[in-house]
Amino acid sequence: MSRNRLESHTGATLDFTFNGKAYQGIVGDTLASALLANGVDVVGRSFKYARPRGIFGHGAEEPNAIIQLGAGAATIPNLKATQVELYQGLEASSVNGWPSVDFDVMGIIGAFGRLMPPGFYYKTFMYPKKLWMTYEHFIRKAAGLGATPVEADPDSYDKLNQHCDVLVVGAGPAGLVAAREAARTGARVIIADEQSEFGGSLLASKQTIDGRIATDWIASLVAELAAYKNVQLLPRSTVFGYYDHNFLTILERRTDHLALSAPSGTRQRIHRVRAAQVVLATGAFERPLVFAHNDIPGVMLASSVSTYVNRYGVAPGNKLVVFTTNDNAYQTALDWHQTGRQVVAVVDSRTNPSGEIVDAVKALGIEVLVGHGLIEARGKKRVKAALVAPINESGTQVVGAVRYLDSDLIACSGGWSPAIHLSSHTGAKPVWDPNIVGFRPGASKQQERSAGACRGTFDLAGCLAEGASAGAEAAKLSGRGDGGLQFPGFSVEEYSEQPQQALFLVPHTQSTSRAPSQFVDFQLDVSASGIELAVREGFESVEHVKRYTALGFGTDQGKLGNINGMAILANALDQSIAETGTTIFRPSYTPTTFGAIAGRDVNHLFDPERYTAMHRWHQQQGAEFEDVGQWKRPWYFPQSGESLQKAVNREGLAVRNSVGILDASTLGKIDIQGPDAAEFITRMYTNSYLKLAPGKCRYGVMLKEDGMIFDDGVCACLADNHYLMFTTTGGAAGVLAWLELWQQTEWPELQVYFTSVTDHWTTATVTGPNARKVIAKVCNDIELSNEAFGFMDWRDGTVAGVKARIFRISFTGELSYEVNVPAHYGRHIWEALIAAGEEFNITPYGTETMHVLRAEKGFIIVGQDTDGSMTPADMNMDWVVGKNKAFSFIGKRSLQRSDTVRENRKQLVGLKTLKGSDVLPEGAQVVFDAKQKIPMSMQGHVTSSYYSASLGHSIALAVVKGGHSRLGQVVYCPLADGRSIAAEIVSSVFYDPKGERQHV
Amino acid sequence: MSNSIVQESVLYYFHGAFNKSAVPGSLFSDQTDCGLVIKEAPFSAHLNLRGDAADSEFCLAVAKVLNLTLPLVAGTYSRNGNTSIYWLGPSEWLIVEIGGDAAVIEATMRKALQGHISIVDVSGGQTSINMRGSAAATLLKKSSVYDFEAWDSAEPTAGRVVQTTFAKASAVVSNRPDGSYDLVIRRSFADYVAQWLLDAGAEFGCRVEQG
Amino acid sequence: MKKYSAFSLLKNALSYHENWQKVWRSPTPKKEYDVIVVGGGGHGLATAYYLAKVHGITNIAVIEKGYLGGGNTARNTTIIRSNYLWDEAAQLYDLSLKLWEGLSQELNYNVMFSQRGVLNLGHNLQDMRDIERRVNANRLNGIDGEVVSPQRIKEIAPLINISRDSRYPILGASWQPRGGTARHDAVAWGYARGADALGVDLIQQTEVTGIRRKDGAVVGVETSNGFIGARKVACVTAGNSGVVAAMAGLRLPVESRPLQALVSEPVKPCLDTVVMSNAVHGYISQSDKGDLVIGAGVDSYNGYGQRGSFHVVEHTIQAICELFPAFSRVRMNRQWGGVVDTCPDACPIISKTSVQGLYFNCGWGTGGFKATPGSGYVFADTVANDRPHPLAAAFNLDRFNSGALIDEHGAAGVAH
Amino acid sequence: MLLIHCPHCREHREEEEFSYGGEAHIVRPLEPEALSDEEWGDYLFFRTNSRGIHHEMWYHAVGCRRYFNATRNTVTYEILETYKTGTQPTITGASA
Ligand SMILES: Cc1cc2nc3c(=O)[nH]c(=O)nc-3n(C[C@H](O)[C@H](O)[C@H](O)COP(=O)(O)OP(=O)(O)OC[C@H]3O[C@@H](n4cnc5c(N)ncnc54)[C@H](O)[C@@H]3O)c2cc1C
Ligand SMILES: NC(=O)c1ccc[n+]([C@@H]2O[C@H](COP(=O)([O-])OP(=O)(O)OC[C@H]3O[C@@H](n4cnc5c(N)ncnc54)[C@H](O)[C@@H]3O)[C@@H](O)[C@H]2O)c1
Ligand SMILES: Cc1cc2nc3c(=O)[nH]c(=O)nc-3n(C[C@H](O)[C@H](O)[C@H](O)COP(=O)(O)O)c2cc1C
Ligand SMILES: [Zn+2]
Repeated sequence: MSRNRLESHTGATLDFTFNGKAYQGIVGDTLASALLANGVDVVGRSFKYARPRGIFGHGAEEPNAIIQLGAGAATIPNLKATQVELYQGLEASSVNGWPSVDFDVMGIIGAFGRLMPPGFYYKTFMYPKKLWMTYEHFIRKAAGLGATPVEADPDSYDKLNQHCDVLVVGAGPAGLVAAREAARTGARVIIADEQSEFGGSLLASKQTIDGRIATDWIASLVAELAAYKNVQLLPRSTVFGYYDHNFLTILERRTDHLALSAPSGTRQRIHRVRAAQVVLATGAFERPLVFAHNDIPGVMLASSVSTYVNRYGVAPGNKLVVFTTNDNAYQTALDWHQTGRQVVAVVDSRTNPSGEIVDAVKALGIEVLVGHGLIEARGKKRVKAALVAPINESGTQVVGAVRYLDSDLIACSGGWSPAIHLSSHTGAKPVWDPNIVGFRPGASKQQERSAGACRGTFDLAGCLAEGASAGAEAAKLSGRGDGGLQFPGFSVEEYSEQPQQALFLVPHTQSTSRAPSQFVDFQLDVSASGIELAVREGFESVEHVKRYTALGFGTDQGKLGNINGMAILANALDQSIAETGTTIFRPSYTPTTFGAIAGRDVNHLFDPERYTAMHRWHQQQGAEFEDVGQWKRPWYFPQSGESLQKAVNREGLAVRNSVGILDASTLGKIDIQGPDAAEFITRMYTNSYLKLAPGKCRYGVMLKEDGMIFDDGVCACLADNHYLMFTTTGGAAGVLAWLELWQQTEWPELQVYFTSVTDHWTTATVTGPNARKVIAKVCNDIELSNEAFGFMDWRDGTVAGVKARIFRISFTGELSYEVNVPAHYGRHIWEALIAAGEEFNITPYGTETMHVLRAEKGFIIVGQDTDGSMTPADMNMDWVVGKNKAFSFIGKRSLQRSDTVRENRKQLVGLKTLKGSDVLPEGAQVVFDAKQKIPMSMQGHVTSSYYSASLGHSIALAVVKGGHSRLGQVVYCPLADGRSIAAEIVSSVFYDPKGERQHV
Repeated sequence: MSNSIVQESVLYYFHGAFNKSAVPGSLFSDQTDCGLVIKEAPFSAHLNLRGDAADSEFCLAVAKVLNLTLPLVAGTYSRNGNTSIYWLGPSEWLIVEIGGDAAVIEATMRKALQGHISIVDVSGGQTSINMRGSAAATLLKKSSVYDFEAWDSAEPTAGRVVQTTFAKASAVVSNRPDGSYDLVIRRSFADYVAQWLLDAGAEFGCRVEQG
Repeated sequence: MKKYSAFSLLKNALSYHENWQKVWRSPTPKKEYDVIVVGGGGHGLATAYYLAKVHGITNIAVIEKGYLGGGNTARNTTIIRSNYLWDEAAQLYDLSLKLWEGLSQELNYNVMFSQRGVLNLGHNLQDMRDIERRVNANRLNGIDGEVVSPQRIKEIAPLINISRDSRYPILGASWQPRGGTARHDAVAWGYARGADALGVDLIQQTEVTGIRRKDGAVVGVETSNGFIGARKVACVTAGNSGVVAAMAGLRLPVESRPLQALVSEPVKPCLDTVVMSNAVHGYISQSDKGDLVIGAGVDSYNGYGQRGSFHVVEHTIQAICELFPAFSRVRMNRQWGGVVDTCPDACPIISKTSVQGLYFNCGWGTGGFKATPGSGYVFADTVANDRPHPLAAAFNLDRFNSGALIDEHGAAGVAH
Repeated sequence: MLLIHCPHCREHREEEEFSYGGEAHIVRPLEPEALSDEEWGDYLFFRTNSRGIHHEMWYHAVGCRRYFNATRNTVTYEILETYKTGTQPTITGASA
């Protein structure tokens, strides 16, 4: 039996290690209770001064016992030992302390703590200037608590979107009865609690409710709730954020109590809850007292000592001194007394405590020192003594002789701070209540109410009553029940309590700046003197003090330290706590695993991969793919070890000399119908569609209202009042929303409907001089001659037995047929075309070759040759802008602004390197004078650049200032490697300048 | 040149991958007590219909052609045998006829309907899958932000439909009287959705049936 | 102003830190000032500092409705770089970067400017084209930077995932070694202390509620504590610029949007640089305390609530887990939001207005922290001389009428 | 995380289904060519950006694909009403 385990408490044993040493705990233990049972005092070192620290609390509030769980890929940094459930084989270690927590060299630095007041780093390390990065290197060495894994997470996580009528946060007495009242109305209820079991603080209580011992009462209530179909019980579930419109997030730990890594299924799950009504029943945190060296292991919260005794059967010491400002902590003396260990004394700051419970303690013969303060703890790695002294009534001065109390455990209680975190997340402003000496939740900003200790109601009967009516009220407001209570009354035995004293900084015989450190925020070593120093330096706002001292910045987010810190600040500023105010609580209530927030949307599910109907064919051919938006498009089709360049040369030549085939299915396609369709389309494009006849297609450019090119594509007239618009692959969704926007919000009088058909059609582009011959082999119901089916026409017909629509449009400058069939036939048509083209060595090509071929023709790619600052004129595409359109199409007016009509704008030109084998890098900058000094005067940049196998030299498109009037001039591209490539400005059309080949 | 015309369903490759050697067995068990059974509908006609809901002639004409009433209440659908018509928006509906021929439907509709309407064959671009089993409702909670439970509290026989998010894609989800759900999903996202479903269903046992 | 140094620290330690001087005064406002700077964020404080320091104008007040540096200055992910695409922006940000390089000494306040370098990742071919273009432009503008390979990225940030099998594999990055981070609070406090020492009145917890004009010229501001006269009013109110402009009957081409950030619990040093990815939407660095500082994309809607939507955070964390799969088991400690003033061309407005004596410096959107020194410097010059500083000229309000926008959207890595 | 009532779907739906459409009730000038650069610039870029009551467009992108308007408080994010395009808000800055 471990030395601090009470004999009354038994259970199956579990083996675990801490810092490499083997220990045993009991089923139901947390790591903290097991460590305490084994008498482990020092569990970590503090962040700044590396002071030895022990377990201080028993739950979410724990500032000191931060541990690293396990090792390897599944290791978890920074868990609070008080929240880690023990399992067989658990391995944990301290996060700080080198070579060990018991002997930490950094501790030596702690001795120089006085050289490190708040903000010391702002005041030093500045000279000499160049040494800062070296200083920083060493400062950073001290950074961090635990260590992140260095491998990918072996576990998975998921999410549930939940909707409920009433969400109850916290399953203490208040939450449980709230859930019951709501449940019986038929409301959809979720009740979540961070702990492993429901019951909240009652789990550690010996009280009785309705004649039953607390734990039995909980068990039957939980069983009752579990029987409701409309109730979800979520233990081990932290409500970590309360967002707008009653949206709350819950982290459910599904397997963390079983093993380091999930034995099966998902490790953690986030519930994304939209609740009609919320009941917050999150309890309260006991507040530590700030006295000198209050951080020595063996100083704990009084309620924590009681919890370890009552719930875990662990007595974390032998000789207890209780230090309190209120009645409540007397219970700890009673609980301790029951273990048979010694209560040295109860030190009460109040001059005349007179409650029933005080008498009960006195009746046991325990010494009660009233009007006293515990002003300092002594000891190094464990409390050895408590220094107590009489203090004045207001608690500001030591007024008598100091007495040493021999002890190894100090349980302190400075009152209770309601857990108002979630209410604060909503923006509700906490209200200081001197009666409870704490902040209550502010007026609700959302559909929520608080009940129980989190509302400042500390008696059990009160908690139960409030919980019940909160549950009924929430249900009623969500539309269930009449608000009446099924269980209006509870009979509870409890001591009536006398008022507590507001004491935030325990006086010492020395002034705060000279006394041994009185810690406020343990994790970050923020002391009372640090806060006073911040004020002395002129930081008056509570937010400044937080940021200057780091108060509340830790992984406990100041659950214990904040109120004391603010009170000390208020005192230093000589103003009230209410005037001083609080800092803001924000999510996460307790830290939340990134992996859980990411959920299943990681790895291959990070973002949808969109495939065309031919995708598997491309894969089988060994295609390399390019990401275009969410689509996977074949980039090139390497044959046996071909490089990109080799493959592209081969693919391009095939198109120029015979025939190639491209999967163009990803292009956006929008079906447009209605009597005003032509008018509408004409308003959206720069050119006119009013006279486009059925059977015909036209290329158009779309501008945003600022006059800049936004998308382009072909639009075909399918029938009267019926059009099919093609968009770029990346632009599809945006263009559809754009059309809808204008039709719905600006011109609802125009009768036109839009429907996306991107996914419906599969498009195979057959292009090259032999294209017609290929099509002719699979299609015999369309007259394919150039006269009957000319360039920019489309026809319906049958291709390889499938009803198809063929467009004679070309992005290569060659004779082209774009064959469209419903996607179920996509692979069929593709394979049929490949088979038909076999005799012509039909060559599948990818996006890279497509880019080369169109660049040879000077066709632009929106987004590559344009960047949101280019007009059609800049692109040398004035021909696409209708000059005589009646309606001022979208973007037209902007083309007349002084900057858009300016000369010397960047304009699209071709660049031909003087040495044809030089290929300009895309993104190279263009200058007129290569010899100038840096900064150079940049005149434009290369937007597209390739080696053209069919031309035998490199080609490039670029935008150059005033480029259209600079044909023939030589410009330079200075490269990173020091070379400067010279190129001549030429027409952007390199191949077949007259455009004859697509018309054959 | 092949003379057999092969049609590939949207989930063709997904079905193809549905062999036990290629993927973890637990996902594809033959066991009958799977929490989730997914089945793709056979080739069907899917048409997008637009028109003025306030035009009673239009509504009547649609009803007559399809032999079922055009749902005018947001979020509802009507079904008659193999044909369903789903409300997608105030002037937009989705017509699905299992095994139907879209060209035929489109032609008859065009003949029957007057005025400003639009009817578009989208059959190639989407598919309908049915999701049944005890975990189906949970699967929806995992995948979509919509409150499907709210449907249960409404009239039990009401056919409900919603177009909403489905993981990082979208779906048209409707309920069936047998408690299962139909999902209409887009072709290019289908592999993603299928992988998502398998992944999400793994914990309940998950079976895929061919339609 | 007493100088800070290791020596002063030691000296004060010996007297138990009981004798430190106030960093700034808490003055009662005068009746009238030569210049009132509205907004005590980093930019406003820097403006006041340079007005006093460079232009000798010391009859200045900075009026801040909350606490100094409590706006976006308190909320940003502190990324500093100058590798902007367009000449105008690059020159402005690089002036800033040069000022950062000597700022701790200039202010005698360690702003912990850490030149640990910035990576802007590229995940597709167009990203890489944009990166090439930007890095080339930077180089020719005299700004450091290079295009680096995935292998080099892995050397710089060993925990990053450069697998080709990722959903959006990393194809390369731009790398600016001079970029990095700085301690945001210290920047505000350092400028505040410096300005105060030069005689600037820092007036906190006082909200400007009106801008009083006479004959088309500004004469002062109404505040929650009464009227204060001024010959010139310089507004540097970031997310609230639209509200302040409305006080003078003006509208601005800015919209205020929530932008969110979060920190993990502190972990041992594991990321020694700044990593940004526009394509997957996330950016990350590690603070000197050890927490991972992570920023999200801007929320889509207008908002003044200093908070945003959870799904934006989810999306960002997904991106971070994609880039750094090892961080999946690290935990989020705190999240928050700021209100950023976004401009249509993602570039700031540093401008005179149609009201004589009224100036605006705003529109820094998601990325103005890095510009704090340069912004203050050129704005002070603009206000002092009533004409745009040469580097500010391109950022005038008139560009929205003429169409001469400086569109940084086109350039990958525009945000932050 | 907003919960937005779509006036067409007649339900409250989650923010993820919508995309924001910017300030509402900005009417495109009938004769853009008649405007000065200033007037046109004003239409293009200058917004009220109000702090408080704000009328704005939302697109039910993953739903009924309809644009509609909302009156939202940009500080509290409370949505006071949603209403169909082409209709006027009942709550305005003046009335609130
Ligand atoms: C989450 C987030 C991440 C960011 N990350 C980066 C980054 O990594 N790198 C980067 O360079 N930038 C980043 N930014 C942007 C950067 O924070 C801002 O551009 C910059 O801090 C703006 O500084 P400022 O001084 O202009 O504004 P602020 O610091 O916001 O100061 C404006 C001040 O004006 C005050 N004010 C407003 N109205 C009034 C009034 N009526 N009367 C009196 N006072 C008033 C406000 O209270 C505020 O203090 C980020 C922003 C956010 C929100
Ligand atoms: N006598 C005193 O001074 C005093 C003071 C405080 C409390 N108490 C006693 O404590 C009890 C208070 O009851 P109660 O029901 O109000 O609170 P409780 O402390 O019993 O229960 C609160 C529960 O909420 C959980 N919780 C808190 N935040 C959470 C979150 N974000 N997500 C999930 N779970 C969360 C906690 O884990 C806890 O189990 C009463 O018995 C009361 O008498 C007494
Ligand atoms: C770079 C940076 C690092 C931060 N690190 C921490 C931290 O370690 N712990 C913490 O609690 N908050 C941290 N914060 C967040 C602040 O606590 C605070 O949330 C933020 O400044 C916004 O202010 P507000 O929450 O008071 O509105 C950090 C903020 C920034 C900008
Ligand atoms: Zn809708």
